[in-house]
Amino acid sequence: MTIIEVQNEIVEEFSMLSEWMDRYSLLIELGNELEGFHEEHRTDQNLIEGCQSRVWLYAREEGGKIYFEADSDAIIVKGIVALLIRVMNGRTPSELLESELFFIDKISLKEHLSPTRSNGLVAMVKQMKMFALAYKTKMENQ
Amino acid sequence: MTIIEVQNEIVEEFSMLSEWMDRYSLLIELGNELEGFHEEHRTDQNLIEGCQSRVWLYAREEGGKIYFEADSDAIIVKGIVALLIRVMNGRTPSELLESELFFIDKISLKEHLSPTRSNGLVAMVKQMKMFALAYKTKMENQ
Amino acid sequence: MSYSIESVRKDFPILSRSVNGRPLVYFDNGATSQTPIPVVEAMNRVYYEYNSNIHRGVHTLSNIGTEAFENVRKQVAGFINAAKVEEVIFTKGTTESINLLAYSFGESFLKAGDEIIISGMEHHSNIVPWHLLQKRKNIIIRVIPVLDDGSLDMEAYKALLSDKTKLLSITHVSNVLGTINPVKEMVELAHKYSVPVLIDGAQGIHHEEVDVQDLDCDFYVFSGHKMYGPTGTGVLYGKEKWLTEMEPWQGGGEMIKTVTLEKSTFNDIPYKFEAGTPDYVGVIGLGAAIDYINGIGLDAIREYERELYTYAFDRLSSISKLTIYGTAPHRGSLISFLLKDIHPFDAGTLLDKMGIAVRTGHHCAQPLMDRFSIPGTVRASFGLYNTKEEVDILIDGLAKVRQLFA
Amino acid sequence: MSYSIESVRKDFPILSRSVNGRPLVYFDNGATSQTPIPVVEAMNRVYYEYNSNIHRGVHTLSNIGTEAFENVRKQVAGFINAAKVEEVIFTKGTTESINLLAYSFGESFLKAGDEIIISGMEHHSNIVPWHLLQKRKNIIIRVIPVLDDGSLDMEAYKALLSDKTKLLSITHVSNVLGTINPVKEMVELAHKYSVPVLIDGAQGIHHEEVDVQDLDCDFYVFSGHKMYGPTGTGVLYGKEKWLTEMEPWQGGGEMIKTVTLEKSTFNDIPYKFEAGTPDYVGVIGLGAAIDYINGIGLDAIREYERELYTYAFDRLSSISKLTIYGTAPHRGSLISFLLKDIHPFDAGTLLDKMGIAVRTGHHCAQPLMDRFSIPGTVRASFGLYNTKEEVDILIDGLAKVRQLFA
Ligand SMILES: Cc1ncc(COP(=O)(O)O)c(C=O)c1O
Ligand SMILES: Cc1ncc(COP(=O)(O)O)c(C=O)c1O
Repeated sequence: MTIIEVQNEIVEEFSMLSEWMDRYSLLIELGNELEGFHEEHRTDQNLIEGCQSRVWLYAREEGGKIYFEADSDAIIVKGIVALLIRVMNGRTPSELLESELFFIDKISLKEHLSPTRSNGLVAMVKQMKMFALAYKTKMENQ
Repeated sequence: MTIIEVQNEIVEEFSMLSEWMDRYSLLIELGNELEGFHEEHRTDQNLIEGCQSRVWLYAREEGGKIYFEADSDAIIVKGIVALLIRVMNGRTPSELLESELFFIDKISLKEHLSPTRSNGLVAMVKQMKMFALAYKTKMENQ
Repeated sequence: MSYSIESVRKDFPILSRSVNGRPLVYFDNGATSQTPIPVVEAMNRVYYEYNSNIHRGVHTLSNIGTEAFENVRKQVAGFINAAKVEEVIFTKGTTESINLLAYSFGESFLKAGDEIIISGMEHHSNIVPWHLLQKRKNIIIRVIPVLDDGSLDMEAYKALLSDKTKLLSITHVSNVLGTINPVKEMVELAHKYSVPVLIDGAQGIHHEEVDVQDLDCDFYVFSGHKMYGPTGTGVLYGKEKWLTEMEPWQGGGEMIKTVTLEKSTFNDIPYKFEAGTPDYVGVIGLGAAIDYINGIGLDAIREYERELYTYAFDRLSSISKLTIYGTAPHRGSLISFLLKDIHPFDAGTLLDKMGIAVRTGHHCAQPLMDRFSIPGTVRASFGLYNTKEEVDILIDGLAKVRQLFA
Repeated sequence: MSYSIESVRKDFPILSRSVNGRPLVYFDNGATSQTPIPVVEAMNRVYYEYNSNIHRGVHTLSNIGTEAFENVRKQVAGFINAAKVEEVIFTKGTTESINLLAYSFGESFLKAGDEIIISGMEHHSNIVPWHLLQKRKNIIIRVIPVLDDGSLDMEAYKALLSDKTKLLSITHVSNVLGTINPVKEMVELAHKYSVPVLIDGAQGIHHEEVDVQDLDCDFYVFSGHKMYGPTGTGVLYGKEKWLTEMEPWQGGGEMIKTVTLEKSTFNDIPYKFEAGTPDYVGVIGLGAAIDYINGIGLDAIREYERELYTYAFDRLSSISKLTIYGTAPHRGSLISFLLKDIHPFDAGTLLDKMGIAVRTGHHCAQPLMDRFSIPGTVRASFGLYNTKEEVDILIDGLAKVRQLFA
């Protein structure tokens, strides 16, 4: 599935949940289920200080694709992190760089990705694209 | 005449002038006519800095009474200074200390004697009373 | 000694708005209080009827404005019972007041090796200015530890005081724990060593009775926007003897006596410390806020808030798996807590969905968070318009949060 | 490229009031401008609809407020064409902006013996902060002389520039003479010596087109209350490279990254320089003022004001025994003058009786008064709402003043 397709899928899943409680319930579930973060990556270097909550993000490249590991101390943030990883994981740098994240808006979570929020998510998305850019440059120079 | 009587006299003189232009005309005239300031008293020590205009005030005691010399660079201020001298000149310290200046208010010049005005007049009245207090103390100690 | 809460709430139009489809429950008064109509209207009147730059103007509007502005100085002096009107300096808030003091007091009275005392429960605004001064002047900062219940370790405080101490700077009421510090006693102790005392009254001024002469504190600072006044206003009260001796901090405008190209000489207090055009409109709004508080009566407000606080504290205490931070014998006005295993950000986010505004995070008191080894708290802080019904909504809201995490 | 003056005047309710029984003629815009309804209402909306402390809040109101506040930063950046939004720092006014800079730039980049250049026509707010710095750091202040017509002695300026020069701080438009300084040219010259330039735009921002990238100035500062915005607001624009390198000035609140009891580390720009709760309501009002100016169009305003200024200048010039101070080729927005043998205080007082508000005195520029050997001037300063009819009233008023002295 493309980045667009995965986003559409998420939008559809959430569209069935008209109540905010159900949407946040799902987010909390997604947050609780998010796995794959290796403790050795919980370093200051991988930390995105969001003031209200903290996000750790680690990226690696394999076979021209980028894979992310992430975690947060706040579960709602972690739920959104899970969605972002589902959309962004295993993509080529170009795919990532060209991507537009519209699903956040469509599932009424836009407020969490406002630059004036202090939960670290905006910085995380920025950081994901930075990784993409870095790997792209690196690959092109090889 | 007592301090009260002189003030009443001034109030009467001004009461005939219903137009502000006439009142200020008279003030300017009084200012222009004010004499008796000796140039040797134009010192920094006798200066009351009013920011917008400057007032010089000199006081001396003779026979238990206090005599004032004063000047200002602004003519309207000088006119009011002239009125104040007319009221306060040649009084005993006790008279000065007990005096209440009501004429300013009654001739609609109150605004010029507000503490937030920066013309030096409030400070001048204060200074006049300070002189009175100083001479009173001095006389009592003699 | 009591007031009609319904009619008071009508003075605050924002209280009848809804948030996320639910009636707003505003429990973020510790961050900023809401502003009643008379305060807003007092400022509108300035703009529409007599706005003009104050001081030194000869024209009518300027004089009306100057008088209104200087009257608020008298009002503030009365409100805190300052001995002299000139002891009231207008600033833009508590933070600026403390920075002014850290600079001017520091320049005039502190040298390398001198000690100042703060506490472990200070707001960043009462820590960072001292760090900056420390860097510039090499002073030493001593810290009164916080006990488990959120009170200050008074024995430790006494032990810290010495001939080297040059200032005690302490919060009146903790913005995280609600602890009301024994400031009068602390001033007394400090004065035995001739140590002047600065009290950060940001959370104290509108909840406690503040009589600076009775407290005998040397400085008391607070913000207008936390006491139902406008943003951008604040006060530094200081004893005349200190203020007259202190170096000015900012230069410009009204604060001078004379300026030549070579040299400036400075005006008397309070003007020496009020450089530039002051926020006279805001200050006039602050005056209206004091009128508003006096209109209801600070005693009545305190009594009402105390009852509300006790109710909230009791109800929150009865929730299982909820820890309250701050249980000192003397406390009030706000409650910090954590739901077990739930990050404060999550709790705050979900409460917001229910229209309940609480503050979460470190509350600009990171050292205190470190002291209790927590990332932050959820804080409900109360104002004169809050009600028990709103507390009930919070309690129900917390139950829903817990349920979502079940 | 023109606007309806009648409808614009309706936006400023104060303009239809009377003073001393006469319709107000407000010619004191250089001290503070009047505030239009949309600006006042924007602030009322904050207080009544979404007031809440900004930044770091998780609840809805706090986010609405934060966004509104940060949008104004973008707006200001757009208004002055800053390269980056972070280059816009909110202060409480021009004076605070300059003091911030004098402190932080001084701490970071200046040492004993370094020279800074100001001019002989500066406002106290651009003199006294440098005197304070001089006292602390032993820097040397060089002064560009003012020529008889009120322009700067550019040859002298060139001669003052040297490798020792570390800063030029210069007013854009003189608040006494109306001189519009050749700031772009001055920046170019300064940059040849790698000297950064601070422009005091208090009298420039709303009359001139200000494009900080085109001017290439390093800092530009101004006040909200002189550009139809609220009191208590101001801006410090600074190039990123300087701001990031500069020490913070005030400590507290938002400006930190981490705080322990031992040490603080600081946030990025702009927050590093915004300690404490900002006057977010005022800032939102400032945004509305920019909207208001843009709504009319700065070009249209300039054109209108230029015509008004020329009219006023011509009419005042034709009065006998009246001296105008400030006749440089490039000038505008305000006119200073003296009636022969009449003290400015007397003139101002009598004009006030006729409802005409002018400013008299030294205009916080004592060195300039000394330069021209005068105690002060009478200053008429214009805003976008003033009219030729009002100028006529002033001219008639001056005739009456003369008559009273005859
Ligand atoms: C040229 C100039 N600089 C600085 C200032 C100071 O501005 P504020 O009082 O708003 O800080 C003024 C205001 O009079 C001014 O005209
Ligand atoms: C105890 C305390 N001190 C200082 C401050 C800072 O106040 P302001 O942001 O109004 O300057 C606050 C506000 O949060 C506070 O609670």
